[in-house]
Amino acid sequence: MVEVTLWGSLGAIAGGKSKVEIEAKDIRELFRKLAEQYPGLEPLIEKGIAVAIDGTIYRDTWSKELPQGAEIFLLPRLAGG
Amino acid sequence: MNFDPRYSGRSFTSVGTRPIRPDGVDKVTGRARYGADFNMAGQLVGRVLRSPHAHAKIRKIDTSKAEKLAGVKAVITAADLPDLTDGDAAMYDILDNCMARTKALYDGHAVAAVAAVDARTAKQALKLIEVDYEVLPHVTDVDEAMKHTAPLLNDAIFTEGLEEKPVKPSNVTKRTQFGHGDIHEGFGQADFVVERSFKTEQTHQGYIEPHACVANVSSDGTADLWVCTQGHFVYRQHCAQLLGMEASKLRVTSSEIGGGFGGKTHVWAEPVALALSRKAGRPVKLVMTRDEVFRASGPTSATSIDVRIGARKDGTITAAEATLRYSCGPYAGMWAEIGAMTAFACYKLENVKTVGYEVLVNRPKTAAYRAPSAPMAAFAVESAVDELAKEIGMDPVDFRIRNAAQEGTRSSYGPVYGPIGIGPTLEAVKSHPHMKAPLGKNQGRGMACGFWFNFGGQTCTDLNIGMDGSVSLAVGTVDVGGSRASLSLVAAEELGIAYEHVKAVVADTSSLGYNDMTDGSRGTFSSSMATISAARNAIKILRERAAQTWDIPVEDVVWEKGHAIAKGEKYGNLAALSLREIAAASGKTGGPIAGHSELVADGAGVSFATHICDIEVDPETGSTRVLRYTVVQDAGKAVHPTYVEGQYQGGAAQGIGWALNEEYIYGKDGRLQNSGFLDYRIPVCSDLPMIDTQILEIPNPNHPYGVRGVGETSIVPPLAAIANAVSNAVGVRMTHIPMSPPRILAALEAER
Amino acid sequence: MRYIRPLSIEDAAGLLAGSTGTAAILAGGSDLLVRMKGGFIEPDLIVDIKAIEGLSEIRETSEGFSIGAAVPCAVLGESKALKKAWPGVVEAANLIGSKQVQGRCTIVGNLCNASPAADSVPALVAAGARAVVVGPAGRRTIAVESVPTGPGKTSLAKGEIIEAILLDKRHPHSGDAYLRFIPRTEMDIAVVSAGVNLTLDEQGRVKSARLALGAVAPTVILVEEAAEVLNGSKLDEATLERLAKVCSGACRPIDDKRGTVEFRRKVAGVLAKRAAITAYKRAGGK
Amino acid sequence: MAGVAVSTTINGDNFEYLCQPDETLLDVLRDRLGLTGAKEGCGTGDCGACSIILDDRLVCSCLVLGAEAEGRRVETIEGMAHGDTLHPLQQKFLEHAALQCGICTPGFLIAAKDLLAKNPDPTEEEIRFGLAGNLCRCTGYDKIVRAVQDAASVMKGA
Repeated sequence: MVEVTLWGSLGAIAGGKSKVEIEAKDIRELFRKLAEQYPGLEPLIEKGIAVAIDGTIYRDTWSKELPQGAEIFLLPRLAGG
Repeated sequence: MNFDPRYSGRSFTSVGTRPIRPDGVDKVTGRARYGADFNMAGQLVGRVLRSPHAHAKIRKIDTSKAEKLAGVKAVITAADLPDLTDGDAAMYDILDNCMARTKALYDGHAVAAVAAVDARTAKQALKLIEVDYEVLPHVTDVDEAMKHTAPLLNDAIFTEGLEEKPVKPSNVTKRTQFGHGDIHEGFGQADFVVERSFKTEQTHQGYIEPHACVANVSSDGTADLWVCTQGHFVYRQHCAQLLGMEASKLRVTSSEIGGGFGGKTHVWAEPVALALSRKAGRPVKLVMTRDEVFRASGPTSATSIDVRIGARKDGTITAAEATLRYSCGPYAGMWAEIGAMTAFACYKLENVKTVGYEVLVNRPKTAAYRAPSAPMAAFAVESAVDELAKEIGMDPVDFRIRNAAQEGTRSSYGPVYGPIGIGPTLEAVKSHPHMKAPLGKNQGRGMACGFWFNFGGQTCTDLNIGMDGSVSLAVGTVDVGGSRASLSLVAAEELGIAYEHVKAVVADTSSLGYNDMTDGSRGTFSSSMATISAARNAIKILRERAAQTWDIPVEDVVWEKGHAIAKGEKYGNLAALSLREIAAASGKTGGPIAGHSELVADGAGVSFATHICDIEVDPETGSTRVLRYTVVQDAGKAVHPTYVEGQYQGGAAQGIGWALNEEYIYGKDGRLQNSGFLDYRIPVCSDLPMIDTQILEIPNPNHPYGVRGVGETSIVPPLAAIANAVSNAVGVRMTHIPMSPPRILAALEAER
Repeated sequence: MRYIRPLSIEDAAGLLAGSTGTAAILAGGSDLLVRMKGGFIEPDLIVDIKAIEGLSEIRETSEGFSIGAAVPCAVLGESKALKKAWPGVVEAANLIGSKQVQGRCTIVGNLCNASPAADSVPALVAAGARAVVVGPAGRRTIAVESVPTGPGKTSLAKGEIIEAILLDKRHPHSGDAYLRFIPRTEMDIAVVSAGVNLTLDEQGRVKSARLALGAVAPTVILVEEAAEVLNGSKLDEATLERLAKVCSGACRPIDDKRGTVEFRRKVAGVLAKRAAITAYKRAGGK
Repeated sequence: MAGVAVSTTINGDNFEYLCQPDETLLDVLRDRLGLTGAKEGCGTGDCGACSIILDDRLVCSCLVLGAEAEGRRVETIEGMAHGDTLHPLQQKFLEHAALQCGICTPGFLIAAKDLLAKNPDPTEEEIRFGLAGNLCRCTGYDKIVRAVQDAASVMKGA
């Protein structure tokens, strides 16, 4: 079980929660379960969400494991110059 | 992925040296080929007709007269680029931006295009196209556009991110919020509070090379596109999707690129060129004029930002709040959101809240510009931080050091930081001789900090070892400022050979797997990771071939300094085999030797910089002069330090231009008044001093060499650093960027 | 469209007089080609005057200087005699555009383009320069300030062409100066500008003065009251303050992409002061 | 529209071409003669990327008509190196990394060559003002100025 923090706008879609508990071993599973539990999040996940694991931002590595006790933070996927 | 990206703390032979770049000679002799330097036999000239109105309904377009003009081979409108985006809103916006469908949404919006035998005929044909416009009221100012009375750009837009779904449409596409703690409580603890509102005007990336491409669509449905772009794979995806092609049928070759800074990250004219070529059955070259570049490509957001920061007498910030409104052009964006994330990223804050509003205006579609959205937010925040330090009576550097984020700090945008460089850049600035240099009359010194995330992303690299032992490295990230040199250094380092034996090229989309574009400071970070991985895969084969030659187990062969070495006493009689020797024998040992890598280079380390600048102000005219400028920034590891310095200096120069003179100026009619380099004033050589740099190297734990991105952060602090310097020079707090002489003089007069 | 390179000024004037469509004179081309590029003008005839004998020369005569219409501004800067006699005119001419533009642009082109912000014009007006006009009716000499009549408009008739600019021989104790305000250090069009030309008496008092302002009205303006303020003075503080006030007051500026009304008014006064001080020093005043 | 026949010298070689009366020399060089070293950054003389030397004068080739080159001498970036020996300015631009994207580089090299021909020992300020007609958006000019300073000292020594 990992605790996932959602950024403001995402929290609103997940029923006003800023933190959710999910049983997931990697980013892929996290996204799948989030979409199951909060269908409103699915289009956003499709569009792209980044996951910060202990401060390091992952945009595409869905195979990245979620270590127990790690801080998991969902962020919008950003544009750069 | 077996590749281990973790930082290993190794020492380097090639990395950190400063060799001449592999594409250098072509660039100093005029032989390098950029977007407009390529031609095909039978090629036509493409030209685009653009709306002169800021906002207008397109009732009808009559192209019949243009079509009849001798020499015209194709005329297209939105009807020739049907909507194939299948509900993908972002792609639809790109399509509509390439060619207006029902409404022209800004001065310069493309409405039709022609392909003709020469430029003169194409120009004449444009004049023969009759567009029946119904001119609509327009709005170009970000604050005006938020008002309930403002003309609506798109009545299907209802603000997202509000607690209750709004009942009326609005120009605000989205509200976003970040932060933690309780700001009310935080402000309650504050002894001093600074509250101010700021505005920044819209700027353009200002690359010297206009957008240019040559498109050639064949009747068999395949196509070639030669184009200047920051991401040819992304351009291929966009173009293929918009034209209904299979991606693999479209080969995109990236030319040398004459600057991008974010402005060449999504398509503008390329789908139009392809559609023209498809219709005409001939190659079409489409090159934007400078006027078109300013009116219809690029710009960054104009912004309006409110900041409030509170601190205790001891200099601890207790609460920080910002509301950020960013213009997006006529299409939804996430620019305020990024501004809201970056605004307070430099600081350790218990109570912080930022709110962003994305605002539609009748201006060109906002594109990324070097650390997009961060410089404006930093301008507002760092100005207020300076003012707060002054009110408390603390030195601005000490005040920032006291509140700087560090490893373990929860960032204002959410996650907790790993090892970061804000503290070290501030310490370096504190002890820098620049801070102690004397100042004269009407001169002031300012400093400011900046943050940028840095990206990684999908990356793919091929490393092929020739029979002569030389190495060709094919990368898929466009080289915008010397990355082929950096990546050659990395390949040489990993293989243990000389830099001169490596030749890096940027491969076209048919020769290499998908790569994300060169954005988010990812070019060297990501492609070096893929290059290291590819080299290690090649080394594995080299070891196998040596083992085969010696007829010993591969486990007993190690790779050191460019040689296979048989490890262990029993192999004492086996002389080391060089890469060259193994390569020469490769035909007989199993064929060509190569290493490939396809990976997602995630874990780009966040980046911080602190800048110092000295400014002189002429109090009688409001004229400013930058006397001295110093950049201190964390690079993680500088692979080619000269090009790292170049990124620092270039970003600072762009920031100086933004701070002092650059701005989009719209008339009451909604038309852009300064669509050229004469009145869109980017810094010239005589405007600037030398720009000193100090590279700090705080290794990124998620890269084998510790590399972080370096390209973008340097544009973040200058706006605030200069505003702080002006304030210290003549005692006025400038809240409107650019701080052009009329604005400074007006502020001075108001003080008097 | 035709491109013709006549060999005499009479031929050039004749071509212009006889043209039926839009005709344009090409000397340096730094305005003409920009306007052609932007589609603001599509000439049917381009008359390149650079092959006309004498037009690319600066001649020093007993009366002063004659600067041919095709002399690039860079050449003005290379003429030691001209620079010594009329440093303000030369520095104004050498501020137009970049080094690249300097190699092409001409003061006659700058004058005939009739921009109120033209750099060389306030200096020429202050210097009392005259223009030699050749046309179907022959040759006439007119004051340069009578050439531009409004933005982009001149008093020249169809078929008329300026052959040369005349500058007087310098009286002793004379000096001129030109200053402009631009946001950057180079490459901008003047937001405000001031040209000053002074002659002093033996005691170092201003005997005669001419002051012209640019970019503050539809044409470059000669500020007569400024001369009145300066005459008889040694440019003391009070005179300079009055000068600034008079010059600010003489402005009829507009708000545009380069500056505001308030800014132009205020800075016109500042530049007038500063240019007057330089001209005064050049004239030998202390 | 009648074409204009032009006979000119480019980088020491004789060229003859036919161009339109309103065609710029830049377009002639790039589109008719295949000399694409000069770049069009603006077409209005504001960026200097198309710099060439015309009869010993530095000019923007976008502000010269192709027809005007008749009987004159044109020098472009393509003629700057002697065979495979780079001009000292070219060499120093490489060594100092005075280019990032490189689009402005041909114009800077031509302008710097003209500057040093007229002033072999320029101060930093003279270099900065001398090159103010050439825009660079990548480097902040620092390394360009240093490269020109270094080339000037090498050329003086030669």
